Amino acid sequence: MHMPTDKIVPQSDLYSRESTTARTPDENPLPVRVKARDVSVFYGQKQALFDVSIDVPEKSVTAFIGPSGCGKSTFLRCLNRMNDTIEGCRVSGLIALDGSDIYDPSLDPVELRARVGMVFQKPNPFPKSIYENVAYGPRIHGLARSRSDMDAIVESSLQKAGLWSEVKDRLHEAGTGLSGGQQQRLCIARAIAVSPEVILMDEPCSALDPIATARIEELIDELRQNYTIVIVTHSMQQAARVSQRTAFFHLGNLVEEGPTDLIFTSPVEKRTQDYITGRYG
Amino acid sequence: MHMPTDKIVPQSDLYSRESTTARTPDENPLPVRVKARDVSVFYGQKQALFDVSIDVPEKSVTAFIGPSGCGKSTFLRCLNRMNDTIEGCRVSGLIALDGSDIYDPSLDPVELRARVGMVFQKPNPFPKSIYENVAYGPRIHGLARSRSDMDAIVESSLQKAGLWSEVKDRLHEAGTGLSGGQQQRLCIARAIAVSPEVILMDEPCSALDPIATARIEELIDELRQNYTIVIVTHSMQQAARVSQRTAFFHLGNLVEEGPTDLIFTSPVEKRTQDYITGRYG
Amino acid sequence: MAHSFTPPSEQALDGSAERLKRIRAGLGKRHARERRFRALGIAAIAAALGFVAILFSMILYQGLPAFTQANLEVDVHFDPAIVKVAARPVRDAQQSSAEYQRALLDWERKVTMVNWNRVLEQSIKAAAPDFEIDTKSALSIVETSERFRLRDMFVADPGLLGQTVKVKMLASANADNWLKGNIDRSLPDTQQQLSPSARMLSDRFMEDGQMRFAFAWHIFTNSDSRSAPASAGLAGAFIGSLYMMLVVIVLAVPIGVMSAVYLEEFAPKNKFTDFIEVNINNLAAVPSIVFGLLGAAVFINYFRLPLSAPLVGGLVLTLMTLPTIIIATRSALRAVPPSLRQAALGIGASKTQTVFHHVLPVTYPGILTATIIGVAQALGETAPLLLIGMNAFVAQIPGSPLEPSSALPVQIYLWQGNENRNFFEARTSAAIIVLLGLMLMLNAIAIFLRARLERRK
Amino acid sequence: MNTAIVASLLLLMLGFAYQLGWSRSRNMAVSGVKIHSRPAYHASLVAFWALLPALLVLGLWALFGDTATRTYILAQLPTEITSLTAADLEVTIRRIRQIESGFGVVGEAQTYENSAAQALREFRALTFAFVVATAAATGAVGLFLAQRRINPRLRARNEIERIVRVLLIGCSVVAILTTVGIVASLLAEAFRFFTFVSPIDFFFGTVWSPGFSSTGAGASGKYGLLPLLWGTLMVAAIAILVALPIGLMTAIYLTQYATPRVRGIVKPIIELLAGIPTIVYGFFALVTVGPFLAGIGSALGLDIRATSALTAGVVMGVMIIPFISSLSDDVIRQVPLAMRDGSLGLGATQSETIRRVVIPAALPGIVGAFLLAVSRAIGETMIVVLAAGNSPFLRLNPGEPVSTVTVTIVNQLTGDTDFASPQSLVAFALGLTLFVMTLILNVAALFIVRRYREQYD
Amino acid sequence: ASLGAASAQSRDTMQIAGSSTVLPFSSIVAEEFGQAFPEFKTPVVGSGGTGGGLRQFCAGVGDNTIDIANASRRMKAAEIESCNAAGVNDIREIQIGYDGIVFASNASKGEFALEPVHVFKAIAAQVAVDGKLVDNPYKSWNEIDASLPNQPISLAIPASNHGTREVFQEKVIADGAKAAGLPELSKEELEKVTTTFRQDVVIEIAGDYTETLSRLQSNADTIGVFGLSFYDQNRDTLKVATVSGVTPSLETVAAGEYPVSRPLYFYVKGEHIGTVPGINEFVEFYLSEQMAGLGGTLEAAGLIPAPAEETAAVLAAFQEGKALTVDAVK
Ligand SMILES: Nc1ncnc2c1ncn2[C@@H]1O[C@H](COP(=O)(O)OP(=O)(O)OP(=O)(O)O)[C@@H](O)[C@H]1O
Ligand SMILES: Nc1ncnc2c1ncn2[C@@H]1O[C@H](COP(=O)(O)OP(=O)(O)OP(=O)(O)O)[C@@H](O)[C@H]1O
Ligand SMILES: [Mg+2]
Ligand SMILES: [Mg+2]
Ligand SMILES: O=P([O-])([O-])[O-]
Repeated sequence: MHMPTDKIVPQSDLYSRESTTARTPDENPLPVRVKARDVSVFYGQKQALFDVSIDVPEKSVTAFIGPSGCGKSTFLRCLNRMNDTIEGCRVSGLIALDGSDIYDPSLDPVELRARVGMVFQKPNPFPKSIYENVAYGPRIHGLARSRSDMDAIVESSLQKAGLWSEVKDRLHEAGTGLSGGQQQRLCIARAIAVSPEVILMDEPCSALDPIATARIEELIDELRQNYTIVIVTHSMQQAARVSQRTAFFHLGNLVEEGPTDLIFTSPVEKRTQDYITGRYG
Repeated sequence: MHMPTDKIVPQSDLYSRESTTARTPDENPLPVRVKARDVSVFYGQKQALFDVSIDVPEKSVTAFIGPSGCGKSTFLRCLNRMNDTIEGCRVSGLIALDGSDIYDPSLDPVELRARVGMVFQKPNPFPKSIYENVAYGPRIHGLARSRSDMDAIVESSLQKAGLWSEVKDRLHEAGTGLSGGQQQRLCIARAIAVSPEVILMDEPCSALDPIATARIEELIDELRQNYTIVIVTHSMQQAARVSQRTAFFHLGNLVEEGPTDLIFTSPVEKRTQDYITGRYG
Repeated sequence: MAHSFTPPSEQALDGSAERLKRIRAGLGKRHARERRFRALGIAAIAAALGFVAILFSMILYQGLPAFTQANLEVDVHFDPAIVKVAARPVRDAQQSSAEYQRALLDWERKVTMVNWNRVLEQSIKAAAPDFEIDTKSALSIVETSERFRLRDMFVADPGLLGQTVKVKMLASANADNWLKGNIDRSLPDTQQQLSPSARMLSDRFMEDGQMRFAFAWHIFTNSDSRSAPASAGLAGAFIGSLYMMLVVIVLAVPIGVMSAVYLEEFAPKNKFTDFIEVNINNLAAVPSIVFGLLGAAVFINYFRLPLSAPLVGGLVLTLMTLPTIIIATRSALRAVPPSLRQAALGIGASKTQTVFHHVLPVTYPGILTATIIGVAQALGETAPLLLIGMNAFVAQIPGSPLEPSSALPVQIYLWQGNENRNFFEARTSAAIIVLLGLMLMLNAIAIFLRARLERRK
Repeated sequence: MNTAIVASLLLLMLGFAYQLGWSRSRNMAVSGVKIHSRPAYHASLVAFWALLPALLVLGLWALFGDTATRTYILAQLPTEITSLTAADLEVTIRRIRQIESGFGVVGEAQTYENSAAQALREFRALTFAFVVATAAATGAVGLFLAQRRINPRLRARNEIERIVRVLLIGCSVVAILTTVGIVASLLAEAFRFFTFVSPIDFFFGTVWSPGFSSTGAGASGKYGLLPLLWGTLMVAAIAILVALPIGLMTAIYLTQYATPRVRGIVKPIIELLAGIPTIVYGFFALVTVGPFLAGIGSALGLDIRATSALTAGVVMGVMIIPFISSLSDDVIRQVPLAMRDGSLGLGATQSETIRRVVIPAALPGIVGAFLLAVSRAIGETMIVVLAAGNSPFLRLNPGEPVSTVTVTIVNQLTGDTDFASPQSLVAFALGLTLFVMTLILNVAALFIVRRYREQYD
Repeated sequence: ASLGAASAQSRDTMQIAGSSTVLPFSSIVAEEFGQAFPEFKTPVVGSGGTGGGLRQFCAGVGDNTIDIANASRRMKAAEIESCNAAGVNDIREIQIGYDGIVFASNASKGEFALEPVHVFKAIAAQVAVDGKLVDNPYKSWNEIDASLPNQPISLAIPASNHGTREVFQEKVIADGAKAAGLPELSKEELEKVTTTFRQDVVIEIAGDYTETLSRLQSNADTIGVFGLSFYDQNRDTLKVATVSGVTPSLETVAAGEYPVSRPLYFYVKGEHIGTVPGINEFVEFYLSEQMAGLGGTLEAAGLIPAPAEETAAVLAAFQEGKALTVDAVK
């Protein structure tokens, strides 16, 4: 197994390099927000991701699909450096947000995570009130000047997450007392409250019932007006329903990436084809 | 919520009652081995299964599919009374194996479980040697007269589980040292060793990689020559690949049941249709 | 299209029928073994519960009688013929405060010098006018400390001179033993502690109601006493224990929680943290007596902290309690779902913020319980305290953690070794009841708080 | 007094620095510049940098001030005094310090002593003023430099977090310091002991008879460890024989059979046993269990003493029951449910599942619990002090009294022995032996439990 | 290394530590002293045994060292030397009275009229039979002397960590050995014979007298060695033996008739007089008629008072400021 060097491509090459992933053609390219080149990830000695290169376009939903253990979550976590918090995890290659390397030592990962928000598989509200759940991010980042400022942020975030009408009378009750779907929307509101530029979602509906799932999917569709969204899902149906672009991972490789409709109808790669038609998984 | 009475249908009615589940037509009925009528299951106050009636035919694979939490595992565990070991779980209705009620107080669940074997989602070999893992069942039931008898049972079980060639030189090494797929086959061998009549499998491949999965699927196909098999899976593809009959569960109800090819191509119920085409799940 | 039930074919049954027969043959024995095993489990539990029951009932049985003690109520005449002291000094104008204090102290000394035993003796004799009794025997009925009570009464109110007041006096330990039957009543005079006349008089007082058993409140308000064993109490030891607990709480909780936080949340996995971990686990099991040796060598000999001081006891117990708190806090931290940490990190909280804003608050119930249990353990510890001089005789209630004091378990140890066995055997059990009561209370508080905190989540 | 002055000064500085830092960074934030860290972090950082140098200065003085003072006193003394022997010089310095502190000395103070004391008094006042001034000055410098650093890009939060982390590490190091303290204090005194008695005689001697101090036979006493070790192991073995079956079966029944209700009632009651102070067990053994066992013994025609290895062992066993039961309870419940289901699914009865699958799977954990219980039994003191009979002989009969290492430590340190003699120093050698024994047991237990844990994660 | 020095600027509670035999007496005096002298705090009386007490006493002069050490034996030259080395030069010795050591059996058992030689023959590992050393053959007391009861030999003696053991050794065993008709022995041999006891009949008690008492209760045949005051408090369960025909009592011990007794002491640190308040008063109070005198409080608690003249001499020496020197104890 070859050992990773932290930077295998000099900075200057980043924009000159094209993503080499097999891709289905794309007619109307949107501006790129996140650019990854040759990203490899190691857990201790074990390599979980192999030279992944991808461009994530602005104000759209990009879905990562693939069989279990193929590295979807791992790659997603690279995008806001949540991998830093995992013991023994090393990342090589380059990832840039708006053109600047997010693994640059001068960049504070805490600041990065305020710009790239994250929503997790299982809804994980803090064991605090609904208000405090949403207000926490703005508070630690010093985003609100005053009490009323904060109230405004909380309200607008909850509104954007489509939760306001359901909780406005009980903002000071515990966030953990909500139903699963509401909790997940609360987590989305919490992420929105720090006005991130990108929102990462790792299987956000897998713990929810079909009705709550539908509600979240609608919400994602609305959010993409304002945010760049990356979503990991194990359900091809969901990817088809919510995303504009889809990336298919397999055994740590990004096999293919392109507009969702094309990926599902005419993939370039045989493996993608097999997966989509249920040969495995 | 209505409280269950343990027997809502008198014993005499069992054979006269038809399963009322919506079902796609079946042309070549096989003899029925397990018959369930109006089975409801409660976890404490919560009802997890509602009046499930089904017939499981001999020497074939019956798959239970449905979204997460719909009660597939719960129903499977009713078939060998593994639910008895769960605190606060109550079963009502009737389940018969070869025509005799398995919930009859005179029936010993220990004996029943020797006749209805079980393989679990995560391979769970005992922390003993491979040999001891397989010999465990025959030993506690006193099935082997002699040492050589036991050796024969172990060998034939491992052979049937397609593991013999891989482990015959290290029978006395720990079973936990095998790979995931091998462990699962060891668990199958362990179940076969007591020569059960029915084998229940609860998502036996969900912890395995695609190659190991394929290996187990092959094995299931072989086993159905001799055993009646019921398998729970969350993958419709898997159900399609291995089973002859499929039962679709939703929210604790058995929605529809019938020959696999028919269920997947022309289901009777709208919910089945929706699920299969990816409207939810 | 219906499935009809067809029994499996005959041939198919053959093998399996044979197999079933074998299984069935073994079932009886197997179920019998199952029942035996289960009975063993029940027996074990019964044994354990039996021990609890025996222990508690024995101690209650032995200790409860000690909570009542005989009291003698008699008329005390402050006879001017015995109490011969000048009037209490009054402060005159030119006198400085210090001079006045001096004069007052002199007067008090004179009051102390009064032969109060004579007053006691007269009162006792007056209570049974027709009874012949010698001075020594008469005085042996009441506790020797009662003479200081009369003095204190007089100092507080010199107007008592010449007056007669009813005073309830504590019977002596020997009289109490006699009246309770703690000493064999049939023994000959030579083996009795009280003289025959004193015994008869005590009985007589008991009959005519001047002597009565009453609840011994002084167990809770007095310190230990050697010269007046009947008046010995637990207050000093209790306060000493309280100070030690305070020290433990103030030091062990923050240090313990902080090191747990470091080890669980921040520390990289390396040889050094591994070493700390092994070290802490080991410390949790180091015998308490070794901590006593440490305390004697480090705090007493090296740092020259005072002997018998609750502060030193508290420090030793802190070191003992630390590992308990660290281990419990760590397991509480480990139980916090990673999703909570991810949630905070995911919106840009730093590691420190994540831990202190979200993770730690969730573990409060666990930390609290661990603290209370650790403190309760420390409260009951005896052996190390013996090595740092906490087994001193202290007649005063300590005013600060630096003043000498005893501790509850040490007091129990001292009392169980007291030479007046007849009296102190019950008294020791009484002290144990108090200590156990305290323990149970602490545990109940832990359970209660835990339940409340967890409900709030 | 002085401490109060210094403390309030420090507090004042802290408050001022915080306020300064806060208002400066706040102004920046209000003026619309995007600042990296929130004002509270800047403020804390300034406060920290102001406090640290001041504390350092004070700390240095606390460390070296005494030496400096001593040097100063020496400089004040006439040469004929300074040329005295070290011991006499020490006495003189002590006297001067006492005169200075107002504690006073016995006998006439010499003129040179008085003048030295006077000089010392001035020196103290001066140095105190100087130290406080230096502390304040360095604090001010720190404050000034720190507040100058405030700018929008300063990563104040990161710095504060680094400081917090250092603090956390500091707390974790306390555990190590404790171990170091234990080892150091035991080693030093144990070495002194081994200058009197050869380690071979100590570790392999079969006679424990330390002699007594005043006849001068002290050094020729016999310090054989083996009788004590034998007693220790015998008591521990009896305790384990009582506790292991009961504790293990209790844990098995409660985890595998009991309904949550029964478990909820029985478990806390059994754990009560763990909360009872050992002195209480000791007393219980002495007054209840001992006589009871002796009674049984005489009924059976066996010679069982009231205070014996058996009495202490049985009672200690009762004490250890909850220890074994809750540790085993934990490890049994850590055995994955899948393991149990696997066995039940094959048609095993519950007891077969427990005996053949659950217990073997939990065995390493149970062995770990067992080892920890052994180490606890070995280190237990008070029960043995009261109930084992203190008889340091190699005897086979458990009905006879024995002595243990822990008890001997207490006896040798609280007895009448000469303090610099091997009689009392031996306690430290014993303590060291005990520490090493329990260390080995604990590390073995840890090792086994860890290996076990790796299997299932 | 002097945290304590800074914290305890001036101490106003007298601190006493030492012998567990003297502890009850000093505790009683301390308590009464606190009552009688409201201007002083009640002294604290620590335990720790004679050796432990002297160790603290000799740690030096100053706030964090004790003022008075109780001792159930006289201070030894080595201890005085180390005291002096630490700056404690003004050691004042106070002898407070005597302690009687008695043999007592379970009250239900027969009378014992012991002689030291009986005790020696009962417990020595080797005794003389026909002028030759042999292993001790005696099983019951009446085999040693027909006047003693027919009762199995069993004796609970204080272990070597107790000062009492020393007295037992010197006043009983050494005397008994002289009368036991031993053959001519070298000094070493003699020491061996007088310090080696039979394990099967001797119970060494390292704990306190309560433990001895519980031995007697569980095995009624055992004879225990007690302090006189302990025996006195438990007369209901104990029966005392005469030694050399004398019944132990306050009178016989004070008169010097009862052989097994020892003087009790405490030592005052002269350097602390005048700095820790109340030391002079305490010593005077201790030695006063109403405390240590005949018929005084301590007598009731089991101390055997010294004759009045002796006490007066001790007090006078104290007030003169006479310090104990190494020569005095040699
Ligand atoms: N913390 C970790 N330490 C070691 N290996 C890990 C860790 N996290 C993930 N892996 C491994 O990395 C590979 C990719 O994992 P990842 O979680 O990214 O897969 P995934 O595509 O998200 O799968 P799923 O659909 O199951 O969530 C897997 O083989 C997994 O076992
Ligand atoms: N031990 C239990 N106690 C209480 N409720 C339970 C228990 N086991 C299952 N349930 C509930 O019963 C319902 C059916 O669960 P079951 O495990 O049978 O679902 P499933 O179809 O197997 O789902 P999955 O695909 O996730 O395994 C669920 O709502 C579940 O929460
Ligand atoms: Mg994932
Ligand atoms: Mg399931
Ligand atoms: O404590 P002792 O009296 O035996 O020295």
